[in-house]
Amino acid sequence: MKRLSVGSWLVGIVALLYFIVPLVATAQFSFQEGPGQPFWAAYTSILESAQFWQSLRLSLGMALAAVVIGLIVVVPAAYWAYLRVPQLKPWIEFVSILPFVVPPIVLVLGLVRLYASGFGPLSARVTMLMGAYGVVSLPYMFRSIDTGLRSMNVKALTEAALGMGASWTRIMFQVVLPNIRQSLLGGAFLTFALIMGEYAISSMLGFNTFGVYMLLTGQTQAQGAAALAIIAFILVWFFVAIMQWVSRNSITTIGGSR
Amino acid sequence: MKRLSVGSWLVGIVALLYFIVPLVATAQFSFQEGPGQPFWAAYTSILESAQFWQSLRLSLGMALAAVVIGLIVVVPAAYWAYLRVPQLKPWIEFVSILPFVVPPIVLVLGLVRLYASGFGPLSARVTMLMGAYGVVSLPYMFRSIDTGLRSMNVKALTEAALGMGASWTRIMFQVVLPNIRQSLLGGAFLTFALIMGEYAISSMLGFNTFGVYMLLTGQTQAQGAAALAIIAFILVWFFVAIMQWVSRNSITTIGGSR
Amino acid sequence: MAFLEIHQVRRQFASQVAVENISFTADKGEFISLLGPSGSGKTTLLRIVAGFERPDAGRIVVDGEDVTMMPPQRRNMGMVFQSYALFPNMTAANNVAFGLRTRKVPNDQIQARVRELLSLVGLEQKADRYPHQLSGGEQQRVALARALAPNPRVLLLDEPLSALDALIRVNLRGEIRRIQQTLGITTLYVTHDQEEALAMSDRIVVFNHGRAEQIGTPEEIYDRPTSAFVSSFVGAMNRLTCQVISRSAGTVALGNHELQVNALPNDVTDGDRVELWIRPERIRLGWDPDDVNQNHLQVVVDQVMFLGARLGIKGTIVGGGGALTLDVPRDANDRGAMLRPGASVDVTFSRSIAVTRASE
Amino acid sequence: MAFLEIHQVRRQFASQVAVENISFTADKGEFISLLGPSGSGKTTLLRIVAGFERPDAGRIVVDGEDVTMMPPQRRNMGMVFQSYALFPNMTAANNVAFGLRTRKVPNDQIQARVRELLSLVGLEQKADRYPHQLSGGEQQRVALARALAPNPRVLLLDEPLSALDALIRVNLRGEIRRIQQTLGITTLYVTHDQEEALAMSDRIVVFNHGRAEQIGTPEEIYDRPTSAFVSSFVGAMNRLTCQVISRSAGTVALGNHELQVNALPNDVTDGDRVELWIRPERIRLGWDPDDVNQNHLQVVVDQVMFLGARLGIKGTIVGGGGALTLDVPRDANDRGAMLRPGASVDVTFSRSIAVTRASE
Repeated sequence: MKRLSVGSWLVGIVALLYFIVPLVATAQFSFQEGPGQPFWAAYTSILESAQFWQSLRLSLGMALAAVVIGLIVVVPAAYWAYLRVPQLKPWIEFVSILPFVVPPIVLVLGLVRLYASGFGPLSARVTMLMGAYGVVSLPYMFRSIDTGLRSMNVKALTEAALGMGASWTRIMFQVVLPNIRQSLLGGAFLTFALIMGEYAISSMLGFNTFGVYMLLTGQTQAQGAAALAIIAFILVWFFVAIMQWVSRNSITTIGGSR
Repeated sequence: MKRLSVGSWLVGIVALLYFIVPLVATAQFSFQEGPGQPFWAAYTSILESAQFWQSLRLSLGMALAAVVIGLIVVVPAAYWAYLRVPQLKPWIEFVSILPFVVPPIVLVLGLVRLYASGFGPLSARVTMLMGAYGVVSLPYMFRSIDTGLRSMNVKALTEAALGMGASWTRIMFQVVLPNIRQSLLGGAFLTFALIMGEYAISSMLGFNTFGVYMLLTGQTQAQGAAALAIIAFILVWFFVAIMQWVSRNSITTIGGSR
Repeated sequence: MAFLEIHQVRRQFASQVAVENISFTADKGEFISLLGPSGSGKTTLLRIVAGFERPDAGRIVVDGEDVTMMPPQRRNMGMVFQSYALFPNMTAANNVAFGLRTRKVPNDQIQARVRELLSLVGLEQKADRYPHQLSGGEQQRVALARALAPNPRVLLLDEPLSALDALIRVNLRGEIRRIQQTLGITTLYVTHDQEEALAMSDRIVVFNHGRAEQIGTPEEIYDRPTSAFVSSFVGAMNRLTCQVISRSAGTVALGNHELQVNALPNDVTDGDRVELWIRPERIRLGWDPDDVNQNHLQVVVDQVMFLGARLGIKGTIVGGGGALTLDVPRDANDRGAMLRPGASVDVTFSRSIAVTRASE
Repeated sequence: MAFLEIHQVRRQFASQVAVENISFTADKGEFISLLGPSGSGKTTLLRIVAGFERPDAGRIVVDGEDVTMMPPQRRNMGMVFQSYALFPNMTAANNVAFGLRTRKVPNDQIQARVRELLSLVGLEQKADRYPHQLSGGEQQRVALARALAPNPRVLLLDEPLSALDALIRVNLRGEIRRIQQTLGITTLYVTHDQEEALAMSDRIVVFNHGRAEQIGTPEEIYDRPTSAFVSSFVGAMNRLTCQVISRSAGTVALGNHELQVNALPNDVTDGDRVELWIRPERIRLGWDPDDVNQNHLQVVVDQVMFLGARLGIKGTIVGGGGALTLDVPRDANDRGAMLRPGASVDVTFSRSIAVTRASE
């Protein structure tokens, strides 16, 4: 450990201010109501709106679906790539940043064209939204899991378990998952935050997600939008806390101990 | 090297299809013009529009500015953190993911509130947009540079250079930058792609960036939007190629050889 | 009868042959080291025995059963890794219990067996520690206990000591050998450390470029290396290039010197170039002109290295012939040998040293 | 006069003292090893000398000049790192030239000096290779040439060999020592390998928990260790716990045995517990009942380790007294010693062994 210099504190403070000041400014603005109104008026009007709850439910559902898809698809894929085909890794990394490179709009337009021709259940708009979110959240999920796997010596641990006669299920639940828990949480958290704030894709597909609702409110009532932003911020952290708590209690039990 | 199994090829193909099919579908759609029109009609109408060039110029400028800011601010900060205060690293990592956590809308609302009160040149709308882009691109820039620094044994190389009497400028230009070139390019690339496709922040701040133009076109003329998406895709890769070429010729010369 | 048989095993990665037609057998309870530099194929062979790699050709037979195509889960072999590979989310006791749980052993038996093995490796006090709370040596002991817990048919160790400090390495190698002999378990031990291989093994397989260059007891490998590679990789070796003067008289020229050797290879003729192989500790200080069974050289000392019990000397042969390394007892100087840089000393070595054709 | 002086240097990290009041001096051209286990403060002290860390107290003086507060850029010291720390974007030649370029040496002089140093480390053929095209040993040679190129006042090496294979390690340590003696450069060498320290050094500073436990020549450290830590860290050591029977007669009890020792510590009285320190190679096989200067014990052999030139024996003393490690010549068995597990052998050791108070 080194002693912290004045300079290092300075950087930390500046960086935090950079993010906290806008947050505080937004919060402060959300409490500035017209005369004769209580200062929390912007909040009550939002919390009483049916649209708010509807959009929230939709986005929460989508976020949950994306996290689950990530867990079911990305974890085994990344694990398997680490274990068996390390030379595929550069390719997978390339694929995982494609959502940054191919603008989401291209993706959505392509999806609309493709599925409009009718692929049965795949052409349902909800499926399209879910698919698009799955793609958009892929890089975050993949990168987090990649970090987790990289720090855990996947190959040797797997081989140690195999040598002792463990089944793949046992390896996944007792060896892999418990040891990448932190990274899984990180990935789930980013995915969650991303989808709660997303509005480009959903507005193009004609969905009233939380992000779209936030944008519309912002265009019509300034204080309301600020209040909504604060609510969104709190929500994200709240769900993160829940996930953290759930995972600590469940995976730990599955994994034996620690 | 292991032999590639059939399964691993399958995964690679499926993953690529997932991204390439929408791209191809979009491209194909952009060529479907009405009767009596040449198949490239959607492209000519876009390339002849003044709005297209205006928005492109604005976004390109912003992307360039964000990359430059990233280079000037993030590289020294990350380098210095690696060298002197490794215990600050978790904090810096936390700060670097904040833009994912605090939704950009909150950021923009906060910025508008803060700067509307008038901070002189800071309250200029262009400055605000640039600041917002700087914040949004921070995580990508930081993560890329972080990866680069992690793989280069920063501390020992710096100390080796210091022990031989090198100045900090010499260390930065002959030791640090040449060895994180790949990561810098990666970060610049992501930043570039991100800002070329961005439209949420700019539309809230009332700018007609490339992303906004793309969105508006998409709402009015379907083929035009598809053509635009393809143009955007090509543009991003084109600028990446230029950056790659420039950096190979410049940093190499600065760095001595290789 | 052989317990573990390795028949003509071959494994190729892309265009590179990692293991080339290796065959040997191990008796029940035998400790066999696979010794070689990195990239020589020893670890690949171990992984083929463990079932983590498939051979391109050849067979692995354990106790009469062909396991070549059997998945690692069913082979019942214990493996110890260089990186320990303990499960970070489990205590030492749970790590040791892992292989018993997969075999659905009743819980009370597991408890007893875990206690037994942890006490065998001297860690009964640390059963509830997590890997990150243990030192490297302790982690490797737990890994050993974990590998032994399910009573494996064969124990496989992949450079288990190379991540540890010198003192711990020496202690632990003695203990691994002791435990192996107590349990009488057939063992393959991969290492690049020749001293480890010599000290621990019943037999050694020396690997080079995917081939088994020599298979034999430590004494055979050390005293009668069959190739230049083995001679230099296992222990230090002076290799002096000479020219045969007279095959019938057994005389060779080294620089200006004429030396006598008892056993010239059969296929050399007068004028051929040969190499004398002499271990540094086989060269004696001093010279008795009456002893006709010794060759005599004069050496100028370049460097004297104090090695505790011994002195390492590097010198140059007077009158040509190259450099010479000596390993002499600590008290040589007390006996008046005057070992210091620049000094000139007499040395002798027996006529019955090994001589081979010089490799081109 | 001392060329490099280290005065009462102290360095604390948070609540942990890394270096505690260390003082020693080095003459011009002296090679001093800082030897100790990891975390004992040796690297911290080296980094303080290099200027990468500031001491909390104490002074570093080079050639009469106090450099304690001087930034590393101006100290003119050459540093070699465990990780080589070559600049990956430069060829070997450019790496070596780096320190000359920062000093604005004319280009033609740089070329000549680079050639000179690369040939000193035997790499003139590989001047245009990049670090990733060189082996570990070659990279470390380039790093050594780079550190020496600007004619540094002091050469600092931080475990330069610990990332290398055993054979290369032994070769390179000889070469580093040769180059150091050729140039006559004052050198501090950090290592955790006691053999390296013994073989290379003019003097050794043994570190433990941030303190210098002993400072002396390799012979002093090996033959007269002043603490239990030094005795076991540098070379193997048998430490037998005995009870003083009669201080005046010089007799102690080890199990059922009565042993004679020449030099009991001054402050023990009859009945005190003492430790006999005997190096494994000081114990001889066989027993001549007429030699009254030797103590005799019987030992049951537990383990025989073949070490090439020597045999390592672990045994248990018959009649109590604990375990004993022996290091005997290879040909002991040929002389009829019957060294195999279970056999009982006679051993003797001199009465003039070291005896200290037993640590509690």
